[in-house]
Amino acid sequence: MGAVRRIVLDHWKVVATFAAIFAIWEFAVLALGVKPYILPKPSVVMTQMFARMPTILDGALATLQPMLIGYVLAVAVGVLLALLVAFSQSFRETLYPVIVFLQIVPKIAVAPLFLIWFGYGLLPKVLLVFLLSFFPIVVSAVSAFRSVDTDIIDLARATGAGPGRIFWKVQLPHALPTLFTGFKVSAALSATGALVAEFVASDRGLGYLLVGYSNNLDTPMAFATILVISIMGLALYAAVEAVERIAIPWHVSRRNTEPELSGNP
Amino acid sequence: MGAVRRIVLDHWKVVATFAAIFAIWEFAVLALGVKPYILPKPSVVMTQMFARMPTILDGALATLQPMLIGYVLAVAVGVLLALLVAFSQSFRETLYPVIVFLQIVPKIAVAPLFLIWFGYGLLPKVLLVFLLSFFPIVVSAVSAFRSVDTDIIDLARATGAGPGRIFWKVQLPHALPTLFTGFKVSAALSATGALVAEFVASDRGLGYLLVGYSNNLDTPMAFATILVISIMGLALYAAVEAVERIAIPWHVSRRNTEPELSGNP
Amino acid sequence: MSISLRNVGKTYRRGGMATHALDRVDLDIAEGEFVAIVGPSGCGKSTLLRLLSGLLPASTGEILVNGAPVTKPSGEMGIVFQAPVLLDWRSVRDNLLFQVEMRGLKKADYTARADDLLRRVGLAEFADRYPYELSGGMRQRCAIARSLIHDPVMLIMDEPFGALDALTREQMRLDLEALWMATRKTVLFITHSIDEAVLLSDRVVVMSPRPGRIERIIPVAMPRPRGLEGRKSPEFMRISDEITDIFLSRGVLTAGVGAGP
Amino acid sequence: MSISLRNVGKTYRRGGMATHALDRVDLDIAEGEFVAIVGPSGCGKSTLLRLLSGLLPASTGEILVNGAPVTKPSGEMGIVFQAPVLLDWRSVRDNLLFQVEMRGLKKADYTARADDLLRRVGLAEFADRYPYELSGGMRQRCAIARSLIHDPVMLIMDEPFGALDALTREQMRLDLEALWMATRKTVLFITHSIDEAVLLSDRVVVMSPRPGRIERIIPVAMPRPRGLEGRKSPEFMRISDEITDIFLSRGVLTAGVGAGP
Amino acid sequence: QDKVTFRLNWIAYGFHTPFYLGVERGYYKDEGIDLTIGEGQGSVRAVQTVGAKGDTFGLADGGSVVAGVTKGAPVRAVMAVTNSSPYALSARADSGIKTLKDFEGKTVASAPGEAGLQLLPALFARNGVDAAKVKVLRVEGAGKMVAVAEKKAEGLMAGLDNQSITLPRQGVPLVDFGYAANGVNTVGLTIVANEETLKANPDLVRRFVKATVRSFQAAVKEPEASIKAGQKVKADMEADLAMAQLKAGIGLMTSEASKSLPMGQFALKDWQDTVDLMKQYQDLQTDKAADAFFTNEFAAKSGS
Ligand SMILES: Nc1ncnc2c1ncn2[C@@H]1O[C@H](COP(=O)(O)OP(=O)(O)OP(=O)(O)O)[C@@H](O)[C@H]1O
Ligand SMILES: Nc1ncnc2c1ncn2[C@@H]1O[C@H](COP(=O)(O)OP(=O)(O)OP(=O)(O)O)[C@@H](O)[C@H]1O
Ligand SMILES: [Mg+2]
Ligand SMILES: [Mg+2]
Repeated sequence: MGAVRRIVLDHWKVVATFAAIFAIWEFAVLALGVKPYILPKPSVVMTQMFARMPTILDGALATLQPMLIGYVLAVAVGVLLALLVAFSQSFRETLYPVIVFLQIVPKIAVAPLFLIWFGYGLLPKVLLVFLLSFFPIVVSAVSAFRSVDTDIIDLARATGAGPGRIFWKVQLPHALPTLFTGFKVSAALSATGALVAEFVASDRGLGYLLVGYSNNLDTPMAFATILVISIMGLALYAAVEAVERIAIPWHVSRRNTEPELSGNP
Repeated sequence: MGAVRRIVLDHWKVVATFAAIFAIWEFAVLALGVKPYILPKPSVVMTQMFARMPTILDGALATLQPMLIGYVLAVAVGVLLALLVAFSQSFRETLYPVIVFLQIVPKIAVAPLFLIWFGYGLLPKVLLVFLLSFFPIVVSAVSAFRSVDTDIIDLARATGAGPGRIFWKVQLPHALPTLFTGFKVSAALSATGALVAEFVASDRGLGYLLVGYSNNLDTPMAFATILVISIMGLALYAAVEAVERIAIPWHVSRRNTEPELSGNP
Repeated sequence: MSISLRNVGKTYRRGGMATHALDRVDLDIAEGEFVAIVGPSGCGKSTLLRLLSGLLPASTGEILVNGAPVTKPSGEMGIVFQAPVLLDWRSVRDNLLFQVEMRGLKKADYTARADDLLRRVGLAEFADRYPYELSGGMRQRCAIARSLIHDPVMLIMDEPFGALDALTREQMRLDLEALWMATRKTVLFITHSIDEAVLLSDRVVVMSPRPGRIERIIPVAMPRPRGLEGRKSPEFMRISDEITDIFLSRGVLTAGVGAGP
Repeated sequence: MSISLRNVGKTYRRGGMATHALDRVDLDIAEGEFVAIVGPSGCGKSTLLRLLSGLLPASTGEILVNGAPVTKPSGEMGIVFQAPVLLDWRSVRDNLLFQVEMRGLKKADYTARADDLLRRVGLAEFADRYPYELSGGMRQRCAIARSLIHDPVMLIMDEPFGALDALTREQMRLDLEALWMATRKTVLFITHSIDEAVLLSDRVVVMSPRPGRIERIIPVAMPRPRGLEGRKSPEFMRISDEITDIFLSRGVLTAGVGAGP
Repeated sequence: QDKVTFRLNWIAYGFHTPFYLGVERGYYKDEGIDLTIGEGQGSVRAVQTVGAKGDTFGLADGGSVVAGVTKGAPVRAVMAVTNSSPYALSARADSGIKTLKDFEGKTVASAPGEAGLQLLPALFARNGVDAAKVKVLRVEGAGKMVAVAEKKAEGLMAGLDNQSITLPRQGVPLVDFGYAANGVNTVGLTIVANEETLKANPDLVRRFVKATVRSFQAAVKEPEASIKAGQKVKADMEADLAMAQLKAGIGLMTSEASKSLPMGQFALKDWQDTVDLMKQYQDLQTDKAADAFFTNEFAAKSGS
């Protein structure tokens, strides 16, 4: 099938783009004589990173755990909350504003409190990742659940099925494309979430390492750490996208209708 | 019209919910004898806040500027990027991964670098707010622009109109509901963005105040500051929601179809 | 399944605007009866379907199914909506099986039946396609097959043959008649075709323009099967003319002028 | 506007699956001619519309409009799609004016015309309603009015009267005939009604089932206006029978059996 | 063996290695203490967690202890690690700044809300500098150092055991003006314990202090061994840097007032100064006496 080949081709372009960016960066640092503590050359970042791989890997492992658990929690709780908000008027009027408020309160400011309340363990980190990333899921899911065509809802209701079944068979599949935009935004946020949690409430992990490196003005290692956490975030994002591809093969945005919009190459 | 009355009623419920939360909080602190440096009573937070209103207001004003400019920038650039990604295959294959990467890189980690690159004025703060909040807009906009019914696109193309007009008259209005979920998520993020920017580099603003208060363990004032920034974020969010109500009166989720889903009260 | 409508009315409201769609409709449909409804566009036929099926509450009056008031959809009906309303994300076969799943029945028990129905409506080859790959008429046929898969005791069909070509339409009509004769389901059949109404039903309900009321109810006493030859019977002609006359009496056809300059 | 199709074919592909929708179609439509297309469901009529209007590229062959190959939609046509395709977020009037806006014309110049057209299709009262507040037939009438508002030089209509009741349908036919006689636009009219095809067109194109081919092209030499009386002319009967025979020759109608147990 | 957790004031760096040395050599075990050392996120945090009994002991500077206690945290300093404050105002060596007075008309980089920054007016006042003539550029963490390296600022708020070492290693030599050396001393790092622990288990506190004093004595004698012990726990600790930090920290262990006291003991004057300075410059409101914040009871008993 062409799909596999297309994915490979896609990835070639992506790789090329990133390679180009790194090349320009390397060259610019060289040409402009930028000091390494301001912006290290990518080559230096790489060398340093490989040189201290064990430390970095340790940190990455420590960070991965709260990031993944927090994200999964965000997906589960986010969808659940969205359900309550979308289908119950009283929840919409009481719970939703609280959720919005929860989202808006800068978690980074309250993070230290978490540490005091929950100690230095996994819990405060998971909670922070969760709090930082659940909201996009709620918002997109609420919007998705509430915008199913009335025609389709009528068709479903006419079968005499209860709201539960209507949800599973109609609203959920219909909502998936929008839902996944929320999942993706959240996935992208969860790396930041884990890092922030470790800045303020942890004694291990990449965020923790990063604080140390920047404190010592070890910019190459700081960049290496940022690179690794970003790659972890990207991996999660890519995984969510892969699931999306499998879960919604039918969506309009994936149909390869023959001509694109007129005027587009 | 019933709309005004309904909004008032809605707000009553919201106010009641928040009042209940504060009451429980106050009571819990009292009953459990929680120390004020760990979790102050809301009544103390309020008293302190009003006592030092001028300082707080000053800070709030300073924070408002980068928050709003950054947000507006996020909306404008976010939609623009989404356009490029949605309508150009080559952008989708090269630019989009870079955008995703940009989003995933924890901005908080690179924030100090911004200072060095862009100076110590308003610019780095605006940039941080922008970078922290533009991504949800891009993702939701891309998904929105790409999921217009092919029937409707055909109708539009058949008029012989160019892609620009098709975009303005069809894709944009069709995309608005999804677009607004992105706008709302971003609005909720922009307060955090402004705060983070001020943590890292500022000599005024709420973030600056907050750092001072927490260093001195002045937890009541720290909470007061968090409260004020959250209210600012909430105000922006509410403003975006108000615009949404005006901009998309037609959306399914707003039609008051007579019965709700069977089985729902 | 028997149905009674008592003084049923429906008004749609939005903001300050109101559309009076149905007004004082009284109608009884006996168990096993085939009733056709004809009436001008916008007279409230689809509204009636939504009221009967429990999808929409009536504004006034009362609707009884088997003597009990309708409060919500029961799932005992097979409904063909005016638009095909297929689920984008399901293949044609799975659109049929949707009915089965929604009723909590076992899919496996119905796949053979689904394929059989698809064959009957000429979509056997398209069982694994998605709705967007079908033509207009094919979508409608898919919707018809879907309304039958769970073998409902009552059928409500809203212009089911509207998007079909003359020949397919005729074939579907014959199939429906045969089905009815074999099973004696209660059928409510909304159509724009006077021919179809007369050829299929025991009684034709003729409705007046908005707000929709029942203008006349005409019993059709023709022997069955009426098949292809039905059109030639004098009874058919008489009733068709009667209905046409009712329609004509309302508005005079003008040898109209097209849109201006 | 004259149109030529030369050996046009169309195959839809998805993954490994292919649907051969049109095969070797040759057709010339002269400027000012009224051509009707009839054919069984799924034979490629809507596909033909999409090819002609430049919405879809042909897989083989060539389509010329006024001698130039079609590469993209030109905007000079008025199109009625098979489904009404109204824009949810616009009122009925604004759905008409959509055409005007998309062509960069001044809305103000066309509002009166929009209201006039809405009156003609019986939607005057509904100008400020939204599409979801219309009945099926009303939506279709809205789509018809929309195809006329910019006074296109050519009309392509895909079963425009499919969802209308017999009377409204007849009225719309008379209106269309009058419009054509007054303006002599080139018209391509896809329909399932043999009557309509014969009563309206200069030539009827009869298509065969998938892959769609042109089976026969029948000129209709009846004087105009054919009006209400057209059905009684012997020429009408002859051509109708000819078309029915073509259809019948392809599949024998079976006094079918309904869906199984 | 008592299970004990100890919260550092910061990410482990050179001056923390004596604690690891103590663990490695079994000094804590000898006192019946099974010690777990956790790295930290600032003194304030350490005071909070010890106050909330999340950790048994913590490492925190005097200012944080005073702030915490006045806000109701039930903690007390039980041992002095450094009696001198590490705060310094430093300038680039090539900036021409030779005295504190020279800072007039210059720019100083500082993180927002930093303790050293809050006490800067005191430093200026006691050294006859016109504070109004010194511009402060607020930047966080690494940005502060980069600002100096990039000549966006001539000086910065430094830590003698921190930026004062890091920046020169990046090729930016500094001149340091230590607060303590210039008449503005506040108590440096202290071991804090919860008041309840003091009451319920004074013996544990005594033993912990004793082992800690022993650890630091060993580190002063054998700094290399201390660094090695640190590296065993934190593999990427850079030996040179850590050594410089350790040495700088050792240099801060005594203050003018505590010169003659045994290791681990406080001088009341240092606390008095700390409280007075904070009252004057950091908006501290308390009527607690200076001796409410610390006790020498344990360090005295464990003193060699
Ligand atoms: N987008 C598409 N993708 C794949 N196949 C398609 C697509 N559109 C139409 N087809 C197939 O092409 C054939 C012709 O379809 P078309 O819609 O042109 O038929 P039609 O003559 O308009 O039928 P009807 O009278 O039922 O509307 C059908 O077999 C249909 O399944
Ligand atoms: N959801 C709605 N909101 C408001 N008005 C509606 C709604 N649905 C239908 N109407 C109005 O009710 C009237 C009857 O509509 P209905 O769809 O029942 O007509 P119909 O007899 O099915 O017509 P058609 O033959 O054109 O399908 C129409 O005037 C229509 O505008
Ligand atoms: Mg209808
Ligand atoms: Mg078609």
